[in-house]
Order: sequence, then C-alpha cells, then structure tokens
Amino acid sequence: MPARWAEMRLEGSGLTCVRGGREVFAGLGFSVAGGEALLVTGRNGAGKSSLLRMIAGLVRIAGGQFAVTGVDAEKTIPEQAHYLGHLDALKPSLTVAENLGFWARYLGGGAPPQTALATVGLAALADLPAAYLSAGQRRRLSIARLLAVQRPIWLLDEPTSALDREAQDALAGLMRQHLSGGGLIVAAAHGPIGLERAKELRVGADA
Amino acid sequence: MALIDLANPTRFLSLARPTLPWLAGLTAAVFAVGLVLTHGAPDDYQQGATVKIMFIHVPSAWLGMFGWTLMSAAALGTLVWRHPLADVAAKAAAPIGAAFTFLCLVTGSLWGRPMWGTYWVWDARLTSVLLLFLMYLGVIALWRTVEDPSRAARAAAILTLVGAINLPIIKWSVDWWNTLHQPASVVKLGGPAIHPTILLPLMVMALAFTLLFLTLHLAAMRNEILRRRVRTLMLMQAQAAPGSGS
Amino acid sequence: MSPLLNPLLALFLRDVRLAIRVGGGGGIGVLFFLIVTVLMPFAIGPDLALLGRIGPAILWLGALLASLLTLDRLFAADHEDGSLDLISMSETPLELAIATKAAAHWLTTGLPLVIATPFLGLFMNLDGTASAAVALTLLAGTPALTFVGLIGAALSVALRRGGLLLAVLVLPLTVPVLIFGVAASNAAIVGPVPFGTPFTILCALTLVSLVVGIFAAAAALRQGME
Amino acid sequence: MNLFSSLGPHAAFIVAAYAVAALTVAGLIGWIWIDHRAQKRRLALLEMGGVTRRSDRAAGRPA
Repeated sequence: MPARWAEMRLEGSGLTCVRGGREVFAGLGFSVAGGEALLVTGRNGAGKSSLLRMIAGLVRIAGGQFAVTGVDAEKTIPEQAHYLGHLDALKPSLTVAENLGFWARYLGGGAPPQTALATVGLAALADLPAAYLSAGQRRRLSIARLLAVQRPIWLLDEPTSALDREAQDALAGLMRQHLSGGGLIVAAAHGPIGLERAKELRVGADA
Repeated sequence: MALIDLANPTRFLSLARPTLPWLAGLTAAVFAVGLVLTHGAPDDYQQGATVKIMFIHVPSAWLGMFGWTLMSAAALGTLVWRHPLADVAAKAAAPIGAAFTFLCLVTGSLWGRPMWGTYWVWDARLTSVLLLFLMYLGVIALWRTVEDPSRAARAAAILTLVGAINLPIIKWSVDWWNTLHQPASVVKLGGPAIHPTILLPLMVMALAFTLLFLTLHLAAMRNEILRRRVRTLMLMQAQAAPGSGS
Repeated sequence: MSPLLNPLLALFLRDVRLAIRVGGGGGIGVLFFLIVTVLMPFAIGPDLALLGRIGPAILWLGALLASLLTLDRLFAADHEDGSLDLISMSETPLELAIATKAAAHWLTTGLPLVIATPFLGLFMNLDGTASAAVALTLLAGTPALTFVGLIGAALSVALRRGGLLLAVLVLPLTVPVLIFGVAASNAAIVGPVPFGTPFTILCALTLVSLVVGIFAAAAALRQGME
Repeated sequence: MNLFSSLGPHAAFIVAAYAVAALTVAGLIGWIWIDHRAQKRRLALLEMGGVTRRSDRAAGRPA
C-alpha cells in the first residue's frame, strides 16, 4: 500500500479542558506519527471523549495547543479528520445510500466509491431507509463514511461498541489498512480494539 | 415489533380484488342515473339553477360526517379488539373523508357566492364543516408522523374518538356562535321540506357518492395492506443482512 | 460543479428531501397557519367587515408564528443525531452551511405559507388585490422571519432548551418585519401611504436580517460547542 | 350551448362546482391508482431480492 500521506505527526501539548465549569483534564500531552495509533484509556467521564472532540474542534480548548506537520497546511485539523462518535449522524427517513452519499458529497465533495457499502456488508440494503437498520448496522454505515472520504486522521470514540465479533475484526483490518497507508488513529476505548502496536495515553485521576 | 400475522388482511385482499371492479361499475351506473336526474331537476324559485350545486354540496357534507363515523367505528376496532384490519380501515378512510369535506367546503362557497355575495361566510354549518376538515388534516398529520403502524393506529384511534365526541359540541357551539345558514332543511322533524322533484335526484346522488366512497375506501385499504407488507419485508430484509444481530 | 458548491447543494437537497419525507413538505407549517387564521373569527365574531379590516394583520401573525415554530427543529435535529458535529468539520464554512439550511427551510416552510395566503384570505373576506398584497409582503417578509428565527434556533441548540425559548428570544426581533409587513399590506388595500414605501423598508429589513442572522447563528453554534 | 343557457345567470358557479367535484374525485382515484402501482413495484422489487414473507413460505410457495 503506497503511503498516501507523507511523514505526518500530530502533537498536543499542555492541553486543558473545562466543561460546564469542571476541569476535565489539564496539562495533557501526546504525540502520534503517521502509521501509528494512540489508544486513549481511562475510566468513564475521565475525558477520553472530550480529548477526541477537542482534536475534532468540537470542544473549546481551555489551555494548550495542537501542532500537526506533514499535511495540507491550509486545512485545519478538523477538516482532515474523521470523527466517529457515539452518535451515528444518520437520518432515519433517508436510505442507506442517501445517507452515505450525502456525507461523501458534503465532507469529500464527490460521490462515495461503490466499494464503501460493500466493505461494511451493507450493499444489499442500499435502498432501505436507515430507520430499519439495527444498532450494529447503523454503526457499520458510520464506518462506511470513513472509507467514503479519504482523511488522514481518524478519531474513533469506542468504535467497537454495538459491533458483533465479525464486524470488530473487519474494523481492525480497516484500521490496519489506514495505518499502513500512512494515516494515524486516535481511539478512545476501554480495552484493546485489535490494534497490537498502539501507544497508550491514560487520561483521568491517575494520569 | 412482533411480525403480526397478516392472514386476516390477506383474506381481505383476496376478497377485495374481485369485488372492486363490480363496485366501481355499480357506482358509475348510479352516478349516470343521478346526473341525468339532476339535469332534469326544476329550478328553485329563490335560488334558480344554483340549487343544482346542492346535489354535490349536501352529499359531500354527508360523506364528510360518514367518513369520521367510519373512522370512529374503526377506532373502536383498533382499541377494543386490536384488529389490524381496523387500523387499515381507519387510515384509508382519512384522506377520502378529508377530500369530500374539502369538496363540500368548495361547493358550499361556490353556492354561497351568488346568494351571499362573498365566497366565504362564517355561517354555522360551513364553519362546522371547516373545523371537521381541520380535524381530518390533524389525523392525517398524526398518521404521517408516527413511524410504527400499530402505535400510529392507536394514537389516531384515540384522536378520532375524542374528535367524534367533540363534533356535536363543536356543531352546537358554532350554531350558537352564529345562525346565518339555512336551518337543516332536509333532515327536518316534519320530513324533508323540499319538493320531491329535487329530493329524488338528491337521494340518488347521495347513494352514488356513498358508493364512490366505499369503492375508494376499499381500494385505499388494499393499498394500505400492501404498504404494510412492504414495511414488513423491509424489516425482514434488514434482519437477513449481516450485523443485524447486535 | 465547483468544489464549494457541491457540498452545499448536497446539504440543500438533503434538507428539502427530509422536509418532504418527514414534515410533509411544509404541510405542518401551512396547517398551523390555517388553524391560527381560522381561530381568529371565533374570538372576534363572524362580522365580515371587521375581519376584512384586520385580515392582513391576522394573516401576518399566523405566518409569523407558523414560520417561527417550525424553525425549532432546524438545528436541534442535526444536533441530536450528531450531524451538526460533522457539518462543522468540513471545508465548507459554517456560515454557508447555515445559509443553505435556512434557504431549504424557507423553501419548504416559508414559501408554502405565501402560496396558502390567497386561499386563507377568503376566510378573512379579503378580495383579490388584498390577498395578493398580503402574499407579496409575506414573500418579502418570510425570509426575514426565517433568518431572524435562525439565531433563536442556534441559541436554543446551544442552551439545550429549544421550543418556546426560541419564540421568546426571537419574537421581539421580528417586530419591525411584522410592522412593515402589515403596513405594506394595508397600504395596498386602504392607502393612504403608497404601497412602495413600507414594502421597500420590508425588503431592506429582510436583507439586513439575512446577513445578521447567518453570522449570529454561526457564532451562536460555535459558542455552543461545549 | 343550451346546457349553459339553461343554467341561468349563475351558470359559471354551477359548472365550477361540478368541475371541482370531478377534479376532486379524479384526484382521489389518481392518488389511489399511483399509490397502488408504487406499492406493487416495491413489493416486486423486494420479493425479487429474495425476501419472502413467513406465511408465503409456510404456504409452500417457493421461497
């Protein structure tokens, strides 16, 4: 797999997050290069999601800053990152194909590749309204969004939740493929998510 | 959602398919007779030929009420006996009832224009029909917003029954609010006060309209059953695909 | 299609498609407008002359309430299912995305109100020219209502309260539009002021609210990123 | 056009009323017919895609 992105590095230093007046974490730092994965662990409410959302520009940075090298300079980090949160960003009344098509056009400016749905095993349900999908299938459709638009940074918040064993292995494969393509992953999870050589960043009281 | 057994509606479908063409033919025949009779009806001494509008206005008003009565009966079927066919009957009747109520309003204002000089007058009967029309739109909106058919049916059934209870109250209060319209001349205690030569075409047209309503309702119910079957198949298609377990 | 327009077009088509599939294409807005208009004579009485005089005011109030109350879901729906997060993570500036959503909302809610106006004018005993005047002023005024309501919708998402809060926040801002809208309608029916004067002010108000609404709503959404 | 003249001065309103009636009925019939065709098409599409109802299979019809 030829490296899609040149030598890339994402660093955060002295990061402080305050939400609703409560300091979630302070002075946090990390550094992850292209081809590497960072596993953010910690008990619930320790701020794993907040860190990911902060990288994605969805939460205000109370202190510290991010630095990214080796990527398109004009684009901000959120414009080069995929964020897979607890919410699936799907409209029940739109069909599977319409949902994916919209995100591909909105985030990537073009129609999604035909293979995206097939890779996540939803090709047969393309014309089915998303309302009929199960939680696991909605999750797969969200993951298809990551394949439909090429972005170097993947921010995955408990990506394996609602996925069955077979889908978790498939996701691990996709993540390895993304890393070997030179991309990087920052994932928040409780346990290992099939990524052997992931660096770990503990967040929370005993950080 | 447990896969409700569609056996009963299936039998309904097998019954509906043959009867539909016959019913449609009968409706057309009665309509033909009705139209000939209305054409021959004499002019009213006061309103002249505009009385011919009554041959559409009055039957469609009746159908507006008939539709809501039908939906109320179906609502009982839904709430008391939980019969899936009752849900289908209620949902199919709403748009048709609304259409005839709308027709009653339009013909009413067309009849009123030469008589009262304006298209719309806030008189008691027309206003009650207008409120009935709004209630129809409300029920249809309710049907469209709730996704699951059986939940939607129960919600619509409750709204229909509450509406049925309130219709007389609305009618009485609007009458009190304004009495401009001609008092109910057809259904009078002393029998119809209008001349038999006008009453006969009116009765035939009323029969024709009712048959039309039933034909349309039967066809709409058939569509509704097919729509539910499509929904069930789509659910099964999702469950058959990978990842449906979790 | 230039790279900037493609995403916006996709967003526009998505919102219009959603409005048609879920809301019945602005049907709920028109239904609310119809009910509010029909309710007035029950309070005021069936006196056609009086209704004729206050017809434009009633139609304007009905349209104003209808377009405001349907705005509540403009951002809330996307916020609840996570779409708003992804929309902000795109090269397309948030302001343009908001303008596109507002345009889609106006097309599926504001425009149907304008189209329904002549029919509701009958209930208010308004003749042809009167109904046309009200419809024309609404055509110029409803975009202002949408773009002013936008700010309330964005704020109510950030504050997670929504619903009536939107109306409370935004109603004072719509007063100028209401004044000049009704004034223009009455000018066309009764005079003495020529129709043009209040109408051009109304159009000016719309253009101002267009710009202010978009940037204020974007700021409100960004500020709400807690 | 004796039909028109026989309807007296307000003929236009009478014809309009009958026209609206015809339109409304045609609208209803049209809506029902289009809806019927649409459901039939979607059913065929689904059944072609191999999705069959439990009672179909129970009735021994080919899956």
